[in-house]
Amino acid sequence: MLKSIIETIRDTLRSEMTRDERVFILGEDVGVLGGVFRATEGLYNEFGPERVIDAPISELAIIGVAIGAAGVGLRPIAEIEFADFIHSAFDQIVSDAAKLRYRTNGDWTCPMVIRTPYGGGIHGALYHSQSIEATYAHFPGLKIVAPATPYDAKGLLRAAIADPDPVLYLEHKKTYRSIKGEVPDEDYIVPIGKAQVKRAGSDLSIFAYGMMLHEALAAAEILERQDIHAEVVDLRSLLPIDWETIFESVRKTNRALIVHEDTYTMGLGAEIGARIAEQAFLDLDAPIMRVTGPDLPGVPFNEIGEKTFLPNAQKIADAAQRLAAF
Amino acid sequence: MLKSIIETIRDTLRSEMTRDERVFILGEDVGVLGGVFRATEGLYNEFGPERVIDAPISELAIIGVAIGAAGVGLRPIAEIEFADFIHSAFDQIVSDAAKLRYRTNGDWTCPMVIRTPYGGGIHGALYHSQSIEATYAHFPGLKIVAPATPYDAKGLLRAAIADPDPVLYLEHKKTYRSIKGEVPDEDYIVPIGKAQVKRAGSDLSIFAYGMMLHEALAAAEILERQDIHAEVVDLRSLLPIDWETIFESVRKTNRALIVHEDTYTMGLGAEIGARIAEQAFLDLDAPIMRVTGPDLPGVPFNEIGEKTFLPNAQKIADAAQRLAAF
Amino acid sequence: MNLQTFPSPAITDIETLELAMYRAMLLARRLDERMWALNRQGHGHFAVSCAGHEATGAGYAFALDVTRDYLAPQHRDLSALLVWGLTPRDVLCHYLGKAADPAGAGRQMYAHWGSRRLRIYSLSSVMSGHVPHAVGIALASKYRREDTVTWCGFGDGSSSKGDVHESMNFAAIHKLPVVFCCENNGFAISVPQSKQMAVENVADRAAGYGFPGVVVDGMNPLAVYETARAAIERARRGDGPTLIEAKVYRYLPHTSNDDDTRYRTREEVERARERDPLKTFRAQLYAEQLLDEKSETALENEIRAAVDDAADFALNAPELSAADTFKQVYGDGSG
Amino acid sequence: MNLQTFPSPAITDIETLELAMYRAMLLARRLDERMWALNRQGHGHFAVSCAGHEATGAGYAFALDVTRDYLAPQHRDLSALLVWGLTPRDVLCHYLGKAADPAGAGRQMYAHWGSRRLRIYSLSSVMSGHVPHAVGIALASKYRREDTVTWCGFGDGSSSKGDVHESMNFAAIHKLPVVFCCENNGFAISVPQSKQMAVENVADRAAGYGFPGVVVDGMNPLAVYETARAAIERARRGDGPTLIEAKVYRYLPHTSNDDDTRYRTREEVERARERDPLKTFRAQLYAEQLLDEKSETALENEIRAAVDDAADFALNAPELSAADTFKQVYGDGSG
Ligand SMILES: Cc1ncc(C[n+]2csc(CCOP(=O)(O)OP(=O)(O)O)c2C)c(N)n1
Ligand SMILES: Cc1ncc(C[n+]2csc(CCOP(=O)(O)OP(=O)(O)O)c2C)c(N)n1
Ligand SMILES: [Mg+2]
Ligand SMILES: [Mg+2]
Repeated sequence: MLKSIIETIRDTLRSEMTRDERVFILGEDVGVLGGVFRATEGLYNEFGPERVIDAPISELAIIGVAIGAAGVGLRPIAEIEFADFIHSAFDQIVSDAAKLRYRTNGDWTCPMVIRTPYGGGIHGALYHSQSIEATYAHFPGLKIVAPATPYDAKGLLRAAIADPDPVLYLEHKKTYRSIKGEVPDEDYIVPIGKAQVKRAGSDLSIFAYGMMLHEALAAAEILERQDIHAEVVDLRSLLPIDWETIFESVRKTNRALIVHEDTYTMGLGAEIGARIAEQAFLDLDAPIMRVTGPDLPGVPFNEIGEKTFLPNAQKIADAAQRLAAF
Repeated sequence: MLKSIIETIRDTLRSEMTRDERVFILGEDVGVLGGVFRATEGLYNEFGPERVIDAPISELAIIGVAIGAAGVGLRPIAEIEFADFIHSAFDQIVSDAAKLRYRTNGDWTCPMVIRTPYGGGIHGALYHSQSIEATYAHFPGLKIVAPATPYDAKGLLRAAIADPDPVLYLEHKKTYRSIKGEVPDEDYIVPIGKAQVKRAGSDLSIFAYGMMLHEALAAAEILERQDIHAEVVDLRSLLPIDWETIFESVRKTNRALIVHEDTYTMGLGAEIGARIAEQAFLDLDAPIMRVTGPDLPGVPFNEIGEKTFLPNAQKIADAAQRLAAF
Repeated sequence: MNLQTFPSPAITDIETLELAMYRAMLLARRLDERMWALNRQGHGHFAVSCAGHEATGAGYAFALDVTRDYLAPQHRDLSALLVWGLTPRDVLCHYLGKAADPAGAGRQMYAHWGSRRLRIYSLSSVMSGHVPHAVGIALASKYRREDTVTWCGFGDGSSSKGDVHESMNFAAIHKLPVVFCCENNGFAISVPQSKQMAVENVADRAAGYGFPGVVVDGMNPLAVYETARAAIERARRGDGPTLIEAKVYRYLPHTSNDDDTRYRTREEVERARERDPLKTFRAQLYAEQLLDEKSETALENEIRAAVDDAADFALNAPELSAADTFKQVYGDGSG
Repeated sequence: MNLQTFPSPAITDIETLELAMYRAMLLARRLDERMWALNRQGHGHFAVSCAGHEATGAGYAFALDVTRDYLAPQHRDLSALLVWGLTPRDVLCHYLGKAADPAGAGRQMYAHWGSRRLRIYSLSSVMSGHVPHAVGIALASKYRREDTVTWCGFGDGSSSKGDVHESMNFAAIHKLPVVFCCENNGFAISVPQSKQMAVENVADRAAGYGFPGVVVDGMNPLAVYETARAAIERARRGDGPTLIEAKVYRYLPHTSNDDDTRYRTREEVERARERDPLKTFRAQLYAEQLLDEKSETALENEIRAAVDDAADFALNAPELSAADTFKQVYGDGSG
């Protein structure tokens, strides 16, 4: 069935809640309203206020309560209304969720999912546009996924709910309704930690995820017209990252371009670039390259500012052209 | 005068508070106790409870109140008792301190310093050993410094207090009393954003900071005995990083080894490795290499666990040897 | 009421005060209506309504000393900000994210106020994030032995955040000159008060910190004024904070992106309209013969002209340039 | 006192309860003394004293149902944890960070309790970080229609954190079966209560959330027991949380790294010794003829033997291995 990402998430939540009584949802406006993006629409009526809990503005408590409930056997799905507001729960996520299993030698665990919309391009300005993956990718004990297609949205959400550890499930808000795709009705899982080659190519590899995957694919079209054959890899999992697929692609193309919307310095491109330079160095025929948001404190509200900030297909294609010509 | 780092910090705080009435200190146990590491010893008696404020356990408020006071012209120095506890103030630091100037187009600003002890090696376990620099280095609008010597401790603290923007001043707690050095009585500043070549060498470059600088220097001694000449660069400023000095060193040695105590994935070595692979690629004769803490959720309390976690001179020398031989 | 002095130099008697309040409330309402109309016409991406909060804003703004006190406002405090010196042009440039936006040259969404010149501290989108800043400003006042007061507004929803707890506790310990004002409109977007807290009054929290908490009808500007005056005077005297809870109602959806029919009935909204301060206070001014049809028409005309002018100005004002997008990361010229 | 039933199956009458409490308190104190002695001898890097908190721990631990309730303890609750099933060997292996440490195989510092088998939730070092977890456990109880209760302890210092505010508010909204217990020893390391808050009783905060707050003498185990029983029964009935504030005192420095002579006088500490629960409760047991010289000597001997055995065991127990250092990052075998 052809579905949007938001529909897919909603349907997957519904079927997982139907299958497993331990699964419940906790977050701001997730109940009666169905979420500010309508990801949970209808679930409150179907499952009732105990399984779809409208929380007060308490990100710390939303995450902290979910951690406690997960420890004693429930499967919480905490929604943070915008990724930008997860910061006040930072301590709970990195000091507790990520470290609980390790600090107790596996005695207490934290099987929970944190869903949150991230990313720019919808005039959300500094505090409704942030990419948060790089910050959390530094914390072993967590897992992070960022689906770019409806198919992966379902497969990764199911994998996240089934995972024995805390998973940050990042939803690029610009993809919610703009990206549609085939979603099988059957149960399937997209394993956490596996990337996917979305388009094969020989001249350079473009590594991307979320909304930027679609910009990268559009860039590959532009490049094709210039007779540059770009391979495009959807990372999908950001912690852990599928290094094997990345290295394999670099072995083939000898050129690596990393794309993300997040700011440049210490964005996820840093780790990807460094790993390639460390473990696939001899495969490189050119410097690694990054196309990312600039090192600014945030995405401006003003449209010109927003466009200036965000990478897009043309910016990616321009960089790729330079890289291919190196 | 020969001084320890902790003495240097104390003396510098005293002289800056004497010079400038706008400077005050706010933090847990900074007053009557003089700080859990005694960094502020004596200052309460000298400057009184209004300028050396013993705060409740409220990291968020300590930082948030400092932001407000800085905005209207004071020069707060907020102390977070251990870097591990800064996480509950994460939102205040990254959403407000780092973004205030930008979001107001320079109208409101945040000239403040956050001092905090970080790093392992003192049996502090998961929550008294963390390195936090990588997390914050992703937020434009902030500055981060990490002095490794008494000389730099003074020069960078004075630079931080004078800076028009928020500066995170990281004190490696293991260096507090173990590292001594000459500290001139005169006023001087070590500019933020400048690294320093601590030892010249030709075979490879080791980039380090904080306690790991001293381990890197010890590694260079070991390497010297094997006739490997390592150049050792003290980064000192972690945001912004002095890329010119790094690239210059790589141009000379053609090999880059990055050392930090913080965990591997998305540690600061990621950005340094990626930048080199991006902007000094043609100077590299070997893959970039990193010696860092492993990807574990924290430093264990147990001594064997702690030693297993932390990099040291021997581990650095071993890696450097492999790199030099590449 | 027992009013001797007026903190605003322009106000010398109660009649002037009432008219000035009504003017601020009406201007705020009309600007608000204009922004929502512009939004529906495709101008601007994001409207946040002040409708229902105007009496609280007008009440407290006149109770402060506009020449020296500080504001860290709630996002719906448009009426207060107009009293405080923001012009309709400022407001609409902020709404449209134009370069002339005083809050940040178009970098932030609407209702993220700020003006250093006017001592309005900058808001982010993060609910309650500004509350500790207000306490920090108050700390600076005490530190410098100034008798300035800082006003800090936030919503019922925002009161749930740890920021508010830590800030109130800190302010109480140091008896800081700050007034906390919770503008309780009964909703955090769709979440009703009953799912946000198990108490009727947020004001009850104050006792747990050691300062007074007081509930006031936030639809009555004079009641807010009086309550605010007492709290401000207490703060100025050095006796510490007060928590005021102003009971208000938000008539429009949460923002222009919200659909409030999903979580509240039209009957509820209509019932609340009976308390509309623009209705009830207007009636009071008529009864007190401070307003009549003629003067009201003149006032409406004057306001319409100001709003028209502001809309014209803002619609034609320059955008943030790509080059300026890169400015003001650091103050030392490095970014 | 009006005691009909005892939640602990091993306790059937008040005399047994009192003796069991005294035993737990004494064992905790003696273990504590041993850890500080070991620390001074160079064994172990970090001691956290329970001295002064024992009556509170013993009081509440017996009030809970050890067979099903959950504990998210305060770090000084050693006496409670001994009642709850931790053995002296467990405690000293935890203290020395040995592989047999049930809280995490030596990964955490001492007093970072945890045992899933015993339903003791894991503590980090981050003050108050565990408070929302306790609320989450209570939410799970309600979700599953279980009548288990979660006990959540924290210090006066920790009460200042936003975590506590958000947790209490959340628990109140859902009327969760959780009991919050603030063990107020008057200090957050060196910071006295007067610099932590402007109120006398943390318990006063409860009213602002909509549940009862009650102050109890934390040096009196029976008073704590009674207060805890009432709160636990209320929670079990489904009537929601209670905040208990137990007034205690910490006799030793904050930890083995602290020097408390810098911030409090010896006279103050000595004066507080008059309230030492091990002194006063012992006197009560003597007066009630539940203890005499002979039985006390036997008890002390039994405890000394247990502590000796535990020290021996722990000192000779294996360390965490380098290989095990890398385990338990993820549960799917990937790390
Ligand atoms: C920390 C945080 N969480 C969530 C949001 C999303 N959000 C924006 S406004 C709002 C409701 C605010 O309610 P309240 O404080 O009562 O103010 P009101 O809008 O009702 O005036 C929410 C949840 C946010 N901005 N910040
Ligand atoms: C969030 C946080 N900030 C600071 C610290 C450092 N610290 C450890 S214990 C402590 C004092 C705790 O006081 P209280 O809660 O009253 O417990 P007590 O030790 O007095 O029993 C502090 C400040 C910490 N562990 N966590
Ligand atoms: Mg509201
Ligand atoms: Mg205490």
